[in-house]
Order: sequence, then structure tokens, then C-alpha cells
Amino acid sequence: MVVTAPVLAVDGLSVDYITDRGAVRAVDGVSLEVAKGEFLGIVGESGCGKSTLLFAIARLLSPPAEIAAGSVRFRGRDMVAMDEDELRHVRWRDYSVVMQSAMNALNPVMTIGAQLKDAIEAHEPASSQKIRERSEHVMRLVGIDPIHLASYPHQLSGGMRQRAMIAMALVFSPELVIMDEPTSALDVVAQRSLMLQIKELQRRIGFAAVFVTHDMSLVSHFSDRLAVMYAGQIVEVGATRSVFEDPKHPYTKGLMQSFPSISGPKERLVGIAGSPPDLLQPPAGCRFHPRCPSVMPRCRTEEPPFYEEPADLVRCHLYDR
Amino acid sequence: MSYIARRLEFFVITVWAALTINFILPRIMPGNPGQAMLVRFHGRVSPQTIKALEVAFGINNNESIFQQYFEYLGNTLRGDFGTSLTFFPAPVGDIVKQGLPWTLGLVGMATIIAFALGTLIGMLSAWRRGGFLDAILPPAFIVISAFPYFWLGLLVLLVFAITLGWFPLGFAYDLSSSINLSWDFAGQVAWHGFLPALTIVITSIGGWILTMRNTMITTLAEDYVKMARAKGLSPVRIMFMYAGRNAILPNLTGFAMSLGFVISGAILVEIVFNYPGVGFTLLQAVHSEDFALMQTLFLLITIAVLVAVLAADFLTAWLDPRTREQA
Amino acid sequence: MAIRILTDQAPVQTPMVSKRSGIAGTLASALLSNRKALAGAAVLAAFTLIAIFAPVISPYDPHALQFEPILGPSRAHLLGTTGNGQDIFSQLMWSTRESLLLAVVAGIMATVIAVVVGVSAAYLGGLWDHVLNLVTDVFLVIPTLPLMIVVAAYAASGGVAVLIAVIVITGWSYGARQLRSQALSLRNREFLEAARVRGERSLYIILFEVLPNMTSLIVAIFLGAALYAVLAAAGLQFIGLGDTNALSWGTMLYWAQANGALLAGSPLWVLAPGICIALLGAAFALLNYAFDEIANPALRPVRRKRWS
Amino acid sequence: SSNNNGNQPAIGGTLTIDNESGALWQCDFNPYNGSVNGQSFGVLYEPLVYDNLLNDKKTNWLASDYTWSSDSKTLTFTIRSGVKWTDGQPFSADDVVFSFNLIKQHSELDLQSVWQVLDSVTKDSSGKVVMTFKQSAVPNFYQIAGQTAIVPQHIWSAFKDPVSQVVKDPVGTGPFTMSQCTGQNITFTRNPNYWQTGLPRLQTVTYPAFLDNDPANAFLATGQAQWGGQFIPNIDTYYVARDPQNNKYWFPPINNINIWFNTTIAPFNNKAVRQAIAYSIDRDSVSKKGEYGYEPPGNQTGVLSPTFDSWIDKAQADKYGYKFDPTKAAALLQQAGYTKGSSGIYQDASGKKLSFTIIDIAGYTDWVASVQVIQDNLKQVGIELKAQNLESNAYFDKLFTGNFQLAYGSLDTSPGPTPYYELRNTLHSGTTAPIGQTAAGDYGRYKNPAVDTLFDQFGATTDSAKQHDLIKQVEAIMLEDVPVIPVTEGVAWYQYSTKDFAGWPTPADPYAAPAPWNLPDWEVTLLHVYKKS
Amino acid sequence: MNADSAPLLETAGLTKHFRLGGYLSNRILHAVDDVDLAIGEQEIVALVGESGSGKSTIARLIARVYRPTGGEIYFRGRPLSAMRSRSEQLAYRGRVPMIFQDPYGSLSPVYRVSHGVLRALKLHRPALSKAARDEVAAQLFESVGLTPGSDFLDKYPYQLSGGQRQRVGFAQALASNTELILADEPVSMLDVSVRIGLLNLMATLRREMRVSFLYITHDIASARYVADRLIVMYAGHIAESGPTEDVLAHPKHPYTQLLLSAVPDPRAPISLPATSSVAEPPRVVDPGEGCRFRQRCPYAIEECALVTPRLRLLRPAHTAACHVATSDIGVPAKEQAATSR
Ligand SMILES: Nc1ncnc2c1ncn2[C@@H]1O[C@H](COP(=O)(O)OP(=O)(O)OP(=O)(O)O)[C@@H](O)[C@H]1O
Ligand SMILES: Nc1ncnc2c1ncn2[C@@H]1O[C@H](COP(=O)(O)OP(=O)(O)OP(=O)(O)O)[C@@H](O)[C@H]1O
Ligand SMILES: [Mg+2]
Ligand SMILES: [Mg+2]
Repeated sequence: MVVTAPVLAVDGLSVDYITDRGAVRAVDGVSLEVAKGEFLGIVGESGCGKSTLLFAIARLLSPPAEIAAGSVRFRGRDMVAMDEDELRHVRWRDYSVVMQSAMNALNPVMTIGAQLKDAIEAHEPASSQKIRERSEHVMRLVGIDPIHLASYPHQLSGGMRQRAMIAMALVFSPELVIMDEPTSALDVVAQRSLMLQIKELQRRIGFAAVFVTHDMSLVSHFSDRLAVMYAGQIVEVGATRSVFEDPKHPYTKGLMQSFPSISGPKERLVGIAGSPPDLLQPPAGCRFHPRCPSVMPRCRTEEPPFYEEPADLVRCHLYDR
Repeated sequence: MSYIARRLEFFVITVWAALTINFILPRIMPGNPGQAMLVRFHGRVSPQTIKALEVAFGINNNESIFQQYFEYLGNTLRGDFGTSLTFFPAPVGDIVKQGLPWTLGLVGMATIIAFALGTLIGMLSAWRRGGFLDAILPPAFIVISAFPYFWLGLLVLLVFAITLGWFPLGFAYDLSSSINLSWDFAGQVAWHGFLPALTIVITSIGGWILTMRNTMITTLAEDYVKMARAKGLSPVRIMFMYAGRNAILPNLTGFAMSLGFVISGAILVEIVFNYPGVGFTLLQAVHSEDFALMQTLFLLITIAVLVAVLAADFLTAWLDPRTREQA
Repeated sequence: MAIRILTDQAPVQTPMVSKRSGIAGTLASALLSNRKALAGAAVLAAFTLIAIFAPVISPYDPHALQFEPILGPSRAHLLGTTGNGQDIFSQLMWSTRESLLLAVVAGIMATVIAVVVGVSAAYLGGLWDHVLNLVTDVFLVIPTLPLMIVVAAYAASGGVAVLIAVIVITGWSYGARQLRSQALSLRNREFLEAARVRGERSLYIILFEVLPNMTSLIVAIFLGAALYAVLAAAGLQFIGLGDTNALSWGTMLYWAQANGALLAGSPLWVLAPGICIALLGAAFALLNYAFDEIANPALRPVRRKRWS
Repeated sequence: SSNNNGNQPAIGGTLTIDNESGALWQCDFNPYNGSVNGQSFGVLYEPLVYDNLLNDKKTNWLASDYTWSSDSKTLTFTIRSGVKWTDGQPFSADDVVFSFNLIKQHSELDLQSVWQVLDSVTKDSSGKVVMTFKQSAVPNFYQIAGQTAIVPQHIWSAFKDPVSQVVKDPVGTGPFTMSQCTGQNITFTRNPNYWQTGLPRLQTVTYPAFLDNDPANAFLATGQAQWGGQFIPNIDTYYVARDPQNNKYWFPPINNINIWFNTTIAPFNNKAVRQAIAYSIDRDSVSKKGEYGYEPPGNQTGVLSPTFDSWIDKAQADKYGYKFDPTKAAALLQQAGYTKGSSGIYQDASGKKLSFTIIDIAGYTDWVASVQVIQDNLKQVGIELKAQNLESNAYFDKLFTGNFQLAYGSLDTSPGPTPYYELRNTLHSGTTAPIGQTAAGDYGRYKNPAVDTLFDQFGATTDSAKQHDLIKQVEAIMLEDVPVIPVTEGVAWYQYSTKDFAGWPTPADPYAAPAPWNLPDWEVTLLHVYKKS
Repeated sequence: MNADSAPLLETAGLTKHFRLGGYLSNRILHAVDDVDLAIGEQEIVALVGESGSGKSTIARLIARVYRPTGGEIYFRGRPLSAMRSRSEQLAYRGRVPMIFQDPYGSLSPVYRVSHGVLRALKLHRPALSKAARDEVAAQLFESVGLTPGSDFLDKYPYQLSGGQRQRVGFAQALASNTELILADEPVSMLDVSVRIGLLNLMATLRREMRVSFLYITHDIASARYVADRLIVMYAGHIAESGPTEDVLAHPKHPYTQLLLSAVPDPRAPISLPATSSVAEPPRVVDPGEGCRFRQRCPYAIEECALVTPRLRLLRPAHTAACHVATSDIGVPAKEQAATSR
């Protein structure tokens, strides 16, 4: 499916949280590939490990989380094997991160400009003139008056803060931008407008994006490919349209049955019975089996591999043909 | 700027409260300064003389309590602190001028050292969470912080001054010197101040360490620290500029407020080390019911702490744009 | 004097409540699983036992001037005798009573005032909050020892009660401030609003909804106040403000110091009560430290470290 | 005795005085200010006559001679010539007249209340200073000639308000000048033009301010100071043992520490009870256990021994034989109608127990311990005593106003060079005041016209034999009436090191009261002490 | 709304202002201004609008957590301000309980989950014995889908999942003599898969327990899913109000239109319009006269800055507060705009 060499190749990545009661495997054997310029959406419910996966890819986990297995190859180099010092040079210049809430992710006591400057200076010595120009450029790129380089985060509105974060992420034209629910702190109108802008910048600049959200409908219009996560695992990956139009995995199907729409016929939705599993003691076999409407005996014992379907990959024994 | 206005209000009210406590306390307590004087002079003065002095001091005059209060407020605001009974006729101001700088100097130096060191240790142990430093220093200093100041002072004095003779037994500088601005004199002051300061530092540092460590841990979990790592900043820069600086901010005012506690401890330390600060003078004033002296010392110590608090507030406001604009 | 630093960051803790044992059980089990807390609790328990059984286990009448003065340590007098010929070891055991009592009573009283002021400030809000908060800050900033000296000196004949009063007056504000900021962050928690909407009276809400959620902070404040009381009382007694005839470690130090014990050949007379004060103080400090960790899970020790 | 040996030691040396002052120095050298005169009276300003506190030996000082008129109402001083103020101005009779009239005008400065008895001080045509008295007041010679400093008129007349004048740069006639003063130390330097030629032999005297006993004691023990006036607990281990060759002490008694009876209330208005209590106290034990043996046991005559041994009527004292004697005490109590109750405590016919409260000062650790011993003693006899250890202000408040049953403590006025001074203040009804008002002496409100007369007669005579006789009559009253019980004798604390300095006062040569705080005796000591070569 | 039945609850000119910045400041935040709304028996009314538009404030006003600055609330025709005695107030509280947004914050972590239900029973149905209360509580738990109820009574909140906790919230609301439940974003913090279950529960309760809901949300799709009527708020004012389907199909207020266009709908074909207006919600501090949406409104006219628009009936049972919106009944909009000048 992947035509060119992928920018990012995640293989068998597992992450554990070491807790008092044992290790919680929050990400379990995830494999992914992101091609150049591709926009990959990752959706899944709260607590299924999306953020953990992202931070593992960006190598930003801190104790008690640790990468237990697998590799993350970014432009051919294994990031898991790198130490902090090596990582420092790759970071931001080659891939950058946009976090969920800019309110928390921007240092509240430094101006936006100073934080941009910090990022630039960490990677290449530049005159303050150069830095100014670069900063103003990216600010304009995301549609903020460069005057706000002198503003502190709290002086900006929520939407502007998110934009400023995106500006910061684009300061080196990275090949990959990792985004963890960058719009979920905003209300629908602002969310919509920011998404549009991200999409447009992605088209213009051509970076690949990994975009995480729990809002199915949000990614539906923006991502090229979609991965659905459940309990630390990816259960289905495929082209966005095809996942939406023809969900394969029973969980994905359930999700599609869970959100009402503002248009179309009004029908009764059922959602998915039961609640997500405790990752400390995940169910044996397929992790979804306790909630699955089409559960089969083998699901209880045998963990399904990825089965290849025409438009996507799905992790469900139903497709074992 | 309403933040600053609020802090100024606090300053004024605290000063007023200190003034009022000052005024009320001696007055609701039993005893009589004339007798206290008799006691203090221990036979060097005849009762007739005391009577004459009482008149000179204006003790036992017949003004109403409110008159006295407003007169007192007025005098204090004018900088007229009255005359000391114990050290008559020395104006209270002179007596205080003699001791207060030493107390503030000692406490100031010790606090700055303890603060700087404690903050650094707290920062490092949070940064290297679970590491060697983190496992040893915070608990150790917490235990030490439970040692009584004066008791530790006694031991330190016994070991380093009396037994080993490395440090002087007391005083702020060599007996034969007079106060002057020379390196030699500064050296004497440092040498004489070392043990008392050491006592204050090691017993107070635990608090700074713990507080800094705890806020630092909270700060390290903040997204902006993660973000700073993601940006590829150097660890030192992250530790100081992102985590450390932000972690100190909420503590600055608290640090300054704790000065009241430190000064309290320092007073005991002064007594142990025969340090010429205000500690003993205060005790003396209380024993001789020297209202004027007692009130002035108490007031000035309070103001000193308040000024520190205010300075910390301004510093916080300067370093933290959010406080400046808080509604 | 204990140093305490104030921060407004009193995180709203997640009061962990274990299966069926309720708050008390949870606190107990949390304590047992923390090494620092365990050490502190053990010391405290030991002192409590000594205090209770002092009449039984102390070898002599602590007041009686029945021996030769300034005896060195021996089998008969484990720590020697005082300048007036009293048995130091017996005095030490009996002194545990007053020192411990003072710490606990003053600690509890200061905590109660802190709770009342802190919680009312947060709960009443508005002008009340402003005023109470100001009062708290004033009491915080005013240097305590001078105030204590002044009060204690005038009321020295009042004995323990006055000492406790002085310590409580000067010691409540620290906790009040912490409690206020925690109560403030609790104030808008939805379960309180739920109680209000349900029709509960304010008093019920404060007593049964707000306070139980601050248990571990309240315990921590009590421990801090007790530590403060131990040290403050020792300081005051050491400079002779207090009933010098009563038996407590601070008073023992006072007498030892008055007799120049350190230099005059009976250092144990100074060391023993000092160590007891330090131990009791350390017990409270360690428990307090542990409660910080219980109240704020983020502070708990981490098991493994990876990134530097 | 101005010590003019032939082989004079060289001039030099720095002597450090070690005396807890309890406060930092105020650099104020006003000899008329009770709170600071300890740093100036003597070494800077001198009296007319030096009157030794320990033995009443008088040495002419700024006066070269004096005579009493026959009616003891006029005292004439011949002023020494050739004396110079330290600023070079000559000292004269005018300075003396000025000084006395200064403290007359400003009674706040009249620390010894000399103008209570003085009528006038003038210079006569021959240049002598003539003092006339309102009444005959021979004992007041001590205060007038021995305790009043003479200040230079040419400087002091310029002071607008001498009461509140801070004297920063003192000019006196004394053997030293003040060369430097800081809060923590005063340095005195030899006055080369001192009128006693060749004296002093010390070049410098430093006087550090000690806030508390402990640092002061440590200073002394480590040899950093040579002359102490300190209470040092366990002094043999603490001080002497550190240098047994050189570290010495001598504690001459200077006043009595009494049990005061409130004689206005029952049963202390009953002589038998007072006597019984006096027989119930083991003074030796109090001295040993309560006072470390430093303060010798007192005796019921009220005359200090050995200081004033020549005044004691031994025979009379032996007749009473006040010592710990429970049998005698019991007998006295039974005679007075008391019976022993079931609790072992005596009670009167109405069943009221002999159970009293005694007040003392909590801060005086030795007193508290002494009272504990007394409690123990009385309990053996069958009298219950409860101790109330008060903070000093509260204590003195009760003591002065007579608001107590029993009080432990000493007279709070200065002692004098004969037993007269202390006994008069203890017993003379003129010094007391009604209950509730502040008394200057006689805190027990003892009233005995006979004893008052004896003291008044003493004041009118300069005849030593008659004075001795009068005091013996007072002793008889002390022994029979027991108005107070002298339990121990307060001493002048005095430590000295002979390592580098010699010439110290000793029991063998008590040329001056030896503590640095004995004024103006410390001047005399500093004139005798010299640096060993 | 049924014209012939008096509404269950009605507000008239409801206004709530907050003083900002302590007791000395005089800056006033207009959280809710002049709101008229009505909720009928057994009706679900959805209140939508962006963050800070005053939705929760309305709920709190109705729940008597806040006192209104102005206006009145009528419950069954009786003004709330007339209820003075504690028993009367308690009775009202029993009839109009509230459900909160945060399933984590709305249960006290130190009590078992049954605490709130039992307290509510004790307060509002004092006749019940303790055993009876336990029994009723178990029944209530079952009625919201926590089966078996008796098992859940003894659990602590941390032992339940978010959806289960929110069900406990529903059980608490039903414990009294409930007639109207104020549900302030009751599902917004839950996962999609759980959310729909609770929305269904609301519908069931309305049907079976005959209660009404004021359903506050900013998820228009879920409002459409459960609500009969939709009220759109903007900056403290009601912007538009009408039957849900009608409002969605014929949005009259430009804000409603903007809102609808922003809601992503995966089932609709992709249409990416040009970047739309991103201005932030207005600070409603001392707002003054005029339409509060005018700065963001593409159709704003001069009048919008001068006159605060009032709600106008533009379609049957469908009102909007806009000077420019066209009416679909009677007078053509243009004429109406002209006449209103
Ligand atoms: N510090 C931690 N200790 C233990 N477990 C943790 C920790 N942090 C996260 N987890 C667990 O890891 C799992 C994945 O968490 P993660 O934050 O990656 O989820 P998420 O999919 O991003 O959820 P959300 O949509 O709420 O952001 C969760 O089940 C959580 O319970
Ligand atoms: N107690 C209060 N004190 C001061 N201002 C308040 C208070 N409660 C609410 N506000 C302000 O009133 C306005 C309306 O708030 P409200 O909570 O009603 O909005 P909302 O529509 O519920 O928003 P959200 O969707 O974020 O819950 C906001 O600007 C808010 O800041
Ligand atoms: Mg996440
Ligand atoms: Mg809301």
C-alpha cells in the first residue's frame, strides 16, 4: 500500500506504565507506517493509549512509562535506540509535536516570541534578526498578527494559543508533525476553523501528520488514513472514507453506531454495551470480545492478527478467511 | 495592577495589626514598669529616684486608653519610638539601630544561603527523581529540621568553638575592632557569623528543599516541560528556565513569609552565640516591661519581614506575567 | 522553630478510599506502606508508651533531690544526676508526658482553628474571605517568637495552658492558609454543588462533604502544627518562659543550661532531652512528609528511573 | 592603699572583664544613670572617698581629708589638689559642689537619694566643700562620699537636660579613658596623667557585653577573659579544673538571702511560729544543695559572716543556737497550741493547717532549688510549704506590695560597708509601706519601735564602739523576734586568672569588693592588678 | 410546546450578572441577560451554545444555586422568589434536581456511590425507614441500568467507570419527587460509545418516569437525538429557539448557521469551505446595547450595533433574535426589516 519509503515506521511498539500493582501495558504491539505528506488519523476512546503511543513515537515518555518493546524508525533511524542527546538534535527540526492544550503546553511565564526563539536557538545559531523574521513568518502562516510575539500565552485566546503552538511546530518545516488532540479544548466553531487551517498548511508545506483524537467525526473530513485503537491496540487501519463507509471491526462498527448526526434520518442508536477493559488485566484473546456482539469462541483465547481486507487491515477473526 | 494594590493593602493592614498588638499586649498584662525598673537597677537606684524617673517617663499618667492609642500611633508614624526604660535615656531608635542590622544581616545571609541551596537541592532531587540525591538529602534534612535551633547551636558551639577552637565563642566581630568597611572586617564578620548562620541554615534548609522538590515535581509533569523536551532544548535549560523558574514562582512569597519563623529561631541562636542582635534585647525589654523598646523591636522585625514579603511579591509579579493581570 | 514554607498550591488530592475500611482504614494502610511514615509512627508510639507508663518504668521520683549532684552515668543512674541530685533518666521519662501532651493538644487546637478559619474563608467567600485571609496572612507574617516571648513572659505562671495558648495563637495560621486554598479548589467541585442542589444545609455540607475530603491535608496540618508545638515549646521553655518547675524536655534543657551542663561535665543532661525533642519532632516531620505523599500521589517515590 | 611598691612592674597588658550585662552596651557614660553607671563610675569618674564595701575601710580619693562636726550634721571635705580632668582642665572644689547640686536639681540622677538627708553643699572661703545635713546621718557618708561620682563642671554645665543627656565622650578624673565603644565591647585605655602617679599599670581594659551567662562563662573558662563576676555552676570542674594553677575564685558574702514573713497576717504575727520555722531549716543543706556551697549558710543575727564578723555577738547567737532542730521546732509549735494532724502536718485549734505558699523567682535556678530543700526540711517538722516560682516582674510586684505569705529573696537595695545598711532596710518601719503599696525595704511589714530607735541612734553617732553596741541590740531582736530568717548569704561572684595578671584582691588582702560590678571598687581592683612580666 | 397546557417551568426576563475582580471592582459580567424560556411537562428542551454563553448559569439559577440579578422563575406558575420557608424550598429542590457534567467530580470520593441517593431520600422522603431507603436506592440504581442495584450501592466511585458514575448521577436525580431534571452537559465527558446509552436513558426516563429535562450541551447532534425543542444561546442571550428539527433545517440566526456549518458530519460529503470566522466568543463584560454577535456576523447592519434584537417569531413556534433574519410566516422579511426601523 505504501508507495514510497515511509517517513515513520512503527513496529511492534509496546509501552508499559510501571505502577504499584504491576505494569500496565498501555500500548501493545502497535505497528504503523506514515508516508511522506500523509495525514494519519488515530481515533479511539479515552484511555485507549493514543497519547501514550504518540509520546512513545516522539520519545517523550517519562517515568513511570517506558517503552517495553518494538521500534520507531523515523526516516530510517531507530528512535528507540537513540539516547536523549542524539534525540535532542532530531527533535523539532525533523519532527515536532502539537499538544492537546496550548494553555498547558506553552510556558506561561515566557512570551510566545521567547519560546519560539528558544526552539530555534536550540538547533541552529541565528542572529536575532533572523530569528525575528522566521518567527514573524510562521506567525503569519497560521494567521496571527506577529505583534503577539511579545504576548504571554494567557493574553491570547484559546484558538490563538493553539495556532501559536502550530506556528512553533512549523518553525523548521519538519517532515512530521505529531498532534495530540490539538483542537479538543476549543468549541466547535473554532475547532472547525483550526482544522481547516491545519489541513491547508499540511497541503502547502507537505509535512506528514499523525493526528490523534477521540472525536470520530472530526477526522472524517481531514485524514487520509485512519487507525482505530482499542485498549492499547490498533484494531483497524484503512483509508478514511472506506473505514467510515464500510467499517469492518465490530468495535468500529459500534463506534459508527454511537454518534448521532445533525442531518439524515433520525434513528435510534445503540452504542456499545459494556465498558473498556482494565489494561492491568486485559481480557485474553481479542480484547474486544467481552463487548463484541459477534463474538466467537476462538475470540476468547486467540489474539487475532491483522487480516488484510481490500481497503484496509483489520484485527478480527471474522475476517479470517 | 490590582495585584500590587492588594499586596500594599496587606502591607498596611499588617503593619497596623502589629502596631495594635504592640499597643494592646503590654497593657493587658500585669506588672508595672516602675517596679520592673527597680528590679533592673538592683539596688543601684533608690525608690525616690524611681519615682522621679517614672514622672520623667510619663508612666502612670492618666490619659484614657484611646488617647494613648492614638498618641502612640501618631508618634510611631512620626518615627518617634519613645525612650527606652531599660537603657534610659537612650532613644529606642538608637538601641534598635545597634542590634537590628546584625539580626537582619545574620538572618538575611542565612536565609539567602539556605534558600539558594535548598532550592537547588530541591530542584535537583526532583529532576533526578528517585536518584541518590533524592533518596538521601530531603529526608535527612527533614529530620534535621526537627532539631531545636538553639540545641543544635549549643552542640555546634561546644564542638567547633570551645573544643576545637576553630571559631569564636561569640560576638559579631573581633572585640578590638570597630565597625568599618574593610576586607579584614568583612572577614571577621563572616568568621564570627559562620556558626550561627550554619545552625540556621542546616535547620531551615529542609523546608526549602521539600517545598521546592514538591512544586518542581508538579511542574515537571506540566505539558510545557514535556514540550520543552520535544523542542530539543538542552536539559540544563529545561531544568532552570522551564521547570525551575516556574516552580520557584509560587513559592517566593511563601519563602518570604517564612522569614518570620526564621527570625524567631535566629533570636534563640543569638542568645546561644552571644551575637549582638536584637534577640536578647527583646527578651530584656520584655523582662523589664520596657514597652517602647519592645514595641519598636517587634514592629521593626515585622516590617522587615513585610518588606521581604513585598519584595517577593514584586519579584513574583515581575517574573510571572499572570499575577500582574490577575483580577 | 520549624521552618514552614507556604505555597498556594495545595493540590486537591484524590482521597483514596479502599474497599470497605473507609477513610481511617485508608489512612492507616497508606501509612503502613510508607517507610518514612512507619519510622515516624514507631517513634511516636514509643514515646506514647513511655508517657503512659512513666510512673511504672522510671526508676526514681523525678523531683526528689535524693542523690549526689552531677553524678556521671552509671548502672544506678543511666544518664547521671542533675545539679540538684535528681535522676536524669527518670526526669526524661516523666518529661515525655508534658512534651507529648503539649504537642498533641496544641496541634489539635491549632488545627481546629485552622479548619474553622480556613474553611469558613473559602466557603463564605467575598468580603469574609478577604478579611479572614488577611487575618491569616497577618498572623503568618508577624514573627512568632517575639510575640510568644511577650505573651509567655507575662503569663509564665500559667503553666502549660498558657504555653499551649501561645503556641496555638501563633501556630494556626499556616494550616488555615493551606486549608483555605484547598477548600477553595474544593468549593466548586460538583459533588458539593450536588449536595447544595439536593437541599443540604450549609453546616452539613461543610462537616460531611467538605471536611472528609480534606482528611489527609488536615492530618498533615495537625502533624505540622504538632511539630511546630514541640519546637516552639522547647524554645520557650529553654529561655525559661514556662513553668520551670514542671517536667518537660525544654525545661530540662533550661536547667541543664543553667547549670552549664555541657561544659561542667554532664553533657548527657543536655544531649538526652535535646535528642528526645529532635526525635519527637522528627517523628512528626516524617509523618508529615509521608502525608504529603499520601495526599499527593505525584510525590510518591518512583520505582524506576529512565530519563535523566 | 595606693600601692606604691619600689619595684614597680612595667606598664602594659590588656585585661578582659567577663561580666554578664544582659544587654548590649549603650555607649553612654553618665555616672548618674542607673542603667549605665556600671561602665563609668569608678574607672572614669571617681568618688570623694573610697569606702570599702567589705570592711568599711575608708581611703581618701578626690578628697584629701574630711571632718564631721561634733553634732554630726556638717561634713567638710578638703579637695585634693593637682588632680586633672582627662581633657587637661584642673579639677577643683567647684566641680564637687556642681556635681552635688546637679543631682539635687535633677532628683532622677540622685541614685543614692543623698538629698534626702543633705541640706546644702557649698564651697567655703578656704576652698573646702561644706555639706550640711537635715538630720544627723553618719551612715550616709558611704553614699555621699563613697558612691557619688564627681563630674566636670566645665562640661556638664553645658548639658541642657542632664537627665536625658547621652554622654558619648566622657571626661573624668579616673585612671582610664574610654577609647572605643561598640555595642559589643568597651575599651578603656590607661590615663597617663592620672593623679596617682605611676598608676594604673594596665594599658588596656576591654569590657565585652555578654547577653547571657553561658557565653560569658565559656569565655572565662577558655581563658579569653581574666576577671569574672559570674555565677558559674559547678565552678571547680567548669573553671578551676581547666587551669588549677591559675584559675581561682573567691565569693565574699555581701548580703543575706532571707525568708520574709508577711508579719501582718496570722500565723506569722506569732513569734513562736516564726521561731519554729527558723529551727526547721537546715541552712547547711540549703547552702550545699541549693547553692552548690557557693553561698554560705546565713545566721539569724542577720550580720554577714565572715564579712562583718567583728560585729557579731557570738555569745548571744549561740544561746539561741538556730540550726536544724525539729524537736525544738515541735516543742515551740506545741507550746503555741498547734497539734500534729493525721497528715503529719501541724494544725491550730480550729483545724487550720500550717500550710503556706512561698514565692520566689523562677529564673533564679539556685533559689528554686534552695526552696525545694526548705520544703523538704519543713515537711520533716510538719509544716507544709508550697513553692510558687514566679517570673521576676510578678515576683517583685508581690514582694514590694506585701502580697505574699512567705517570700524567698534578698533585699533589693544596695548593701553597705557595715551591717547597719542591710539590717536597717530589712527592719526599719520607715522603709516599709502599707500592704498594697510599694515598700522600699522591710517587705515583711515588720514594725518594732525599739528597733527603729536603735537605727536612728546609729545614724547619729560616729563612735564605732557605740555603733557596734547598737548593732548587737538589733541582733538580739533578730534572734528573739525572728522578723526574717537569713537562710544563705549572697556573695560577690568573683573569678580571676593569675596566669598573666597579678595583684588580685584575695581573702587575705580584701582591698576591694572584688566583683567587676562592685562600684566603684572595680576601679580599685584595676589599680592594683598588673601584668606579670 | 403545547399551547393549552401551562408550562412546567418558565422564566421571565431572567438575568444574572457577576461582579468581577473582588468586592471593590465595578466591572460587571453579564452571564445571562433577559432570558425567557419555558419547559413543558414531559418535554426535553436542549440548550446549546458555545462555551461561556451562560448555559450552566441558567441551570444554576433554576436550581437556586444562584439568586437571579433580575427576572423571575415560575414553577408551575408559582414564582420561586415567593418560596421562603425551608420546607417549600426543599420541596422545590426535590422536584427539580440537577445532574452534572463531570462523572468524576460529581461524586464525593470519600463516600460510597449510594451516599447521594440515600441523602436525597432522607431529605425528600423522610417517611422512609432506613431499610426502605436502601431498598428504594437499589431500585433506583436498577432503573438507570446499574444492575443488580444492591451490588452497586456499596461501591466507591473509583470502582465505577465514567458511564456508570454518570448513571449514579441520574439515580440521584430520580430519588426525590422529580418533575424536571436539569442536566448540565451530562454526557460531554463520556466516550462516544457510552454516551449514546445515557442519551437513550434520558429518553426512557422521560417516557417512563414522566419527567422533563433541560438538556444542556454543546453537541448539537446529541441535542437533535433527544430533544423536542432546541434553544441556542449566544453570549448570555437566547439567539434562537424552536422545535429541534425545524431549527436545524431552517436556522434563522446567523450564529446558529455558523454553528451548524461547523459541526462535522462524517456522513455528509466532504465540503471544505474557506476558512471561516475565528473570532473568539465576546467577553460579556459590560456589553452595552446591540447584538452581541455583530462583530462576527457576516450580515451585520448598522442597527445591530444600536439595538439589542428581541426574539421574533419567524416560523411556527420558532423564534430568533436577529434584525436581519427573514420570517417565513406572514410578512416578507425585507418589509419587516423596513418596518422595524
Ligand atoms: N502515569 C500512569 N500510570 C499508570 N497508568 C497510566 C498512566 N498514564 C496513563 N496510564 C494509562 O495508560 C492508558 C493510556 O493512556 P493515554 O493517556 O495514552 O490515553 P489516551 O488514549 O490518550 O486517552 P485520552 O483520550 O483520555 O487522552 C490509560 O488506560 C491510562 O489509565
Ligand atoms: N460564579 C461565577 N462568578 C463569576 N463569573 C461566572 C460565575 N459563573 C459563571 N460565570 C461567568 O458567566 C459566564 C457564563 O458561564 P456559564 O458557566 O453559564 O457558561 P456555559 O455556557 O455553561 O459554558 P460551558 O459550556 O463552558 O460550560 C462565563 O463568562 C463565566 O465565566
Ligand atoms: Mg490523550
Ligand atoms: Mg457549563
